Amino acid sequence: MVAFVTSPFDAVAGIPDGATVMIGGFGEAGQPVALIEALLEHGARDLVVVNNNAGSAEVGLALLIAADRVRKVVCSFPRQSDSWHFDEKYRAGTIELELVPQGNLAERIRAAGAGIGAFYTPTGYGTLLAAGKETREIDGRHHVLEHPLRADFALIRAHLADERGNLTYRRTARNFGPIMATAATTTIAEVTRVVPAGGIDPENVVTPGIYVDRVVAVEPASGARDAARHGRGAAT
Amino acid sequence: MVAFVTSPFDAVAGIPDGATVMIGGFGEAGQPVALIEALLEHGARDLVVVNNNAGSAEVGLALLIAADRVRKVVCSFPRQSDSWHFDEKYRAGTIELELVPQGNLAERIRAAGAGIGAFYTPTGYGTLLAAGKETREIDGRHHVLEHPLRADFALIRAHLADERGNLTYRRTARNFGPIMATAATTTIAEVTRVVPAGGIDPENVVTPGIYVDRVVAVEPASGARDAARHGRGAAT
Amino acid sequence: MSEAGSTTSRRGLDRAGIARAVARDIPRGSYVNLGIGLPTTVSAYLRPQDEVTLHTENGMLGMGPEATGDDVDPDLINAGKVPVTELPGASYFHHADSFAMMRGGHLDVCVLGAYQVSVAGDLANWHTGRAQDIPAVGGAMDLAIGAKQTFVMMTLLDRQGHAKLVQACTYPLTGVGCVRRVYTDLAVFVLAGDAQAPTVTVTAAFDATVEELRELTGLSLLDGTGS
Amino acid sequence: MSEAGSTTSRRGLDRAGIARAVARDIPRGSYVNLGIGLPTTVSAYLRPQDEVTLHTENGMLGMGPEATGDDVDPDLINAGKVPVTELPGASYFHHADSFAMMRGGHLDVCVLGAYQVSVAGDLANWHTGRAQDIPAVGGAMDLAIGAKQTFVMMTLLDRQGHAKLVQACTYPLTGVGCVRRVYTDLAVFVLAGDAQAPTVTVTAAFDATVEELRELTGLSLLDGTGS
Repeated sequence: MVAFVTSPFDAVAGIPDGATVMIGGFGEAGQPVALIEALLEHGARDLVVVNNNAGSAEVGLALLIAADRVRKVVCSFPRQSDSWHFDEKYRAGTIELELVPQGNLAERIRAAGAGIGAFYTPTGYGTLLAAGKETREIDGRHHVLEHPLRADFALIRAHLADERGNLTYRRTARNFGPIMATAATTTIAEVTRVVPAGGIDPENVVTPGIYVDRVVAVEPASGARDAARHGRGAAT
Repeated sequence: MVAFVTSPFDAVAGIPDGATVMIGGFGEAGQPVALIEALLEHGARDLVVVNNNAGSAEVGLALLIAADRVRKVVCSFPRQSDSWHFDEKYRAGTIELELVPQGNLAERIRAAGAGIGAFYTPTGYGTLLAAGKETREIDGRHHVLEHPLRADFALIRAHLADERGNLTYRRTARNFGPIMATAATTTIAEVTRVVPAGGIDPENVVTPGIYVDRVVAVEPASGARDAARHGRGAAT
Repeated sequence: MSEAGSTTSRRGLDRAGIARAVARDIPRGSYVNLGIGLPTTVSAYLRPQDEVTLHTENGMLGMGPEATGDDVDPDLINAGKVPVTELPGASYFHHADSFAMMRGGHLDVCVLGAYQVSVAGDLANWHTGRAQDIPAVGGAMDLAIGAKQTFVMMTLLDRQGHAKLVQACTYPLTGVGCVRRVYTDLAVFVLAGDAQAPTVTVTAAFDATVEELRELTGLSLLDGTGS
Repeated sequence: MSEAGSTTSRRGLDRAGIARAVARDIPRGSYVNLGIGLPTTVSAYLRPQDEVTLHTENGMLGMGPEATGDDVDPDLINAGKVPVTELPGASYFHHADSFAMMRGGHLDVCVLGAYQVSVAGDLANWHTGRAQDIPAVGGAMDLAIGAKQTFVMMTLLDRQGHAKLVQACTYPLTGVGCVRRVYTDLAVFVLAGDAQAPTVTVTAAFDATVEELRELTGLSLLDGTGS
């Protein structure tokens, strides 16, 4: 059952040192900035963070990396024009990187949530990122065996939550939130607003409440708040 | 690009003898009755039909089976109190059956649409339905290797379509439609109504138009039309 | 138990009594899938204050009671194809998402009927194995292995008087080592241990002693009734 | 070509010219993904009557032009993280659904930049391989193998004057045998055949002869220019 808490700090309670934490967002769209700031305040160290990127500028994940809380980043695109905190730790050898093609990242997260033991994909075949991985030819095409990616916690940013924990998202801020919610033992969502049960049309629920453990309302959307300092890195 | 046609008969044009045809629906909810009737009229034979069931009473898929158009049924639950047409053909040995656990059916269809070469699942391990299939122990749990399920055509029932072919569904009539649309070379949707582009909120599109090739509006929803004769078979 | 011995010819719980026993063991706030047939009746004994959310594998969370009259909508049915209703806070999703929910271990409890259950928790409920019977599996194999806990509801004895809780299933299996609790008219059994050293504990008995249950099943049952 | 030789020091097409050449070869009604960087510029040359629908892998079909002024919404960005707009008939979906769309072969055309392309269609565009460079792959490996056709846009020569269309890539690969067409400032190349017997046909040349292109690349090029 979903718990509604009143502060981001309460929302991230109990995340221990060494936890694997998925963090939603593609760049800043969908990045749960309030939860990340709370995690920074909270103090957990030695984290393994799963995110598409490795932080940018002086916000959210970048600050967590800057504060040496992150032991390892699992992501598809760490290098951005403003990813200086990650760049510095990476070059200094104080942060690990597991680089995963973005589609494999998404599919591995989905597989964890869906109870798939492993899957074969053509993505990455014959490349450095498949080095040492099991391969198989299926219907004349080469595939690589990929495994699910799970987490202890998922921190995501959604738009609306209803009292049953059902979530909607805004535009491309949807990105990794729905799949990360399925792949973590405990999913924590920051949202713009909480509405009564029935306040979201059942046809339009994107993340059913079964996947959501804690919800905290934080206004306004962090994306909107940070619009002014929104850079345009050459990044995917 | 999506083509809008004016009759179900035009919608199913070009389905050849021997085609593999996915047919949406779980029982009658989401069953594209108008398209199936058109396919019956159209005359294609020797079909391989993928559906959750094997037809019921005297409607839709059951009539296609009764008319000896179906060589093989791939489904999870053929046996219903009113599946007499299938029962008769099956007992007479004139129709083949590939029985697939419902979750594997759904996941195999999804895999076909998602470009997954094969996947490992715990479902069915140690049962007759996994006999002869490759198995593997992953993290201490036994898994069975399952392969994608593709089709030449998918016939589905949706609710609204917009001019770009985006679709919504009604309640549990959503069932197999969205995944079958991704797994067929040609997807044909019967819908209740076509609205202008932008007539469906982009947040609420369930099947993006990229998956839809032909749309035909048929009113009223077949489900509603057939409500009166709706039986309650002990079936899943 | 008030339902025990309610007719003179019957001993143990009637169907409603078994359903009530299952309902009592479903933790507050659980997400639950009730299999077709007997398990469906459990919903009648879940109270609103239990805050149990029902999943139906044909694509819905937050399923309400069976629909009647004008509430019947052919597009809103349960896995048994019976028209049902929608509760506030419900959600709809397609079949792959619905089975991902089940197979990914997100449901707390799944309740299924059975032909047989073995002491190691093997379940047989989809096929008699008889050549003349048309096999049909539906979502049974996914449900059996997918939920955090799988409960079985059945009469302890079949029509021939043979126990359906057995050392090893003779019917074709639905899932291996997946059943945690077995609710029957005569007793509730908790299965534990592993495949090599399974244990069966009787946690409640209805109009029967554990010794009688041992005789009926031929199994080494542990007595957990506290009697 | 009007864009050819528009500056005295340049020969062949400028960036806009390459983008226009790609746009002309995208069939009407296609679903297209334009990679970050140079490929993004192709969108400027797609006309409404072409009815091309743009996919962005961060979860959208029906992407419109770059957003400006009040239209900027930090929640609506493209894969390069640039604010964009939404066209009527757009749709949003999560990352697994977005990459399923790409990896499942549903996009008609994907346009990517490249460090190198081999005659067999191998693509290298994600990593210089230099130890001091931080590797970043994004969706490149999925895009390369997922679309029905993968086009590459690049200058034919690198800054040192070496051809980037090569017998075999020396940079780390993004995908094997995945590129169908290569659009450059000096020519358009169509790759065909298979890994054992690949063929490269020049279908258009800009301020260069096929013989010059053979010298620049050191490759056995077929002349398909019809000149």
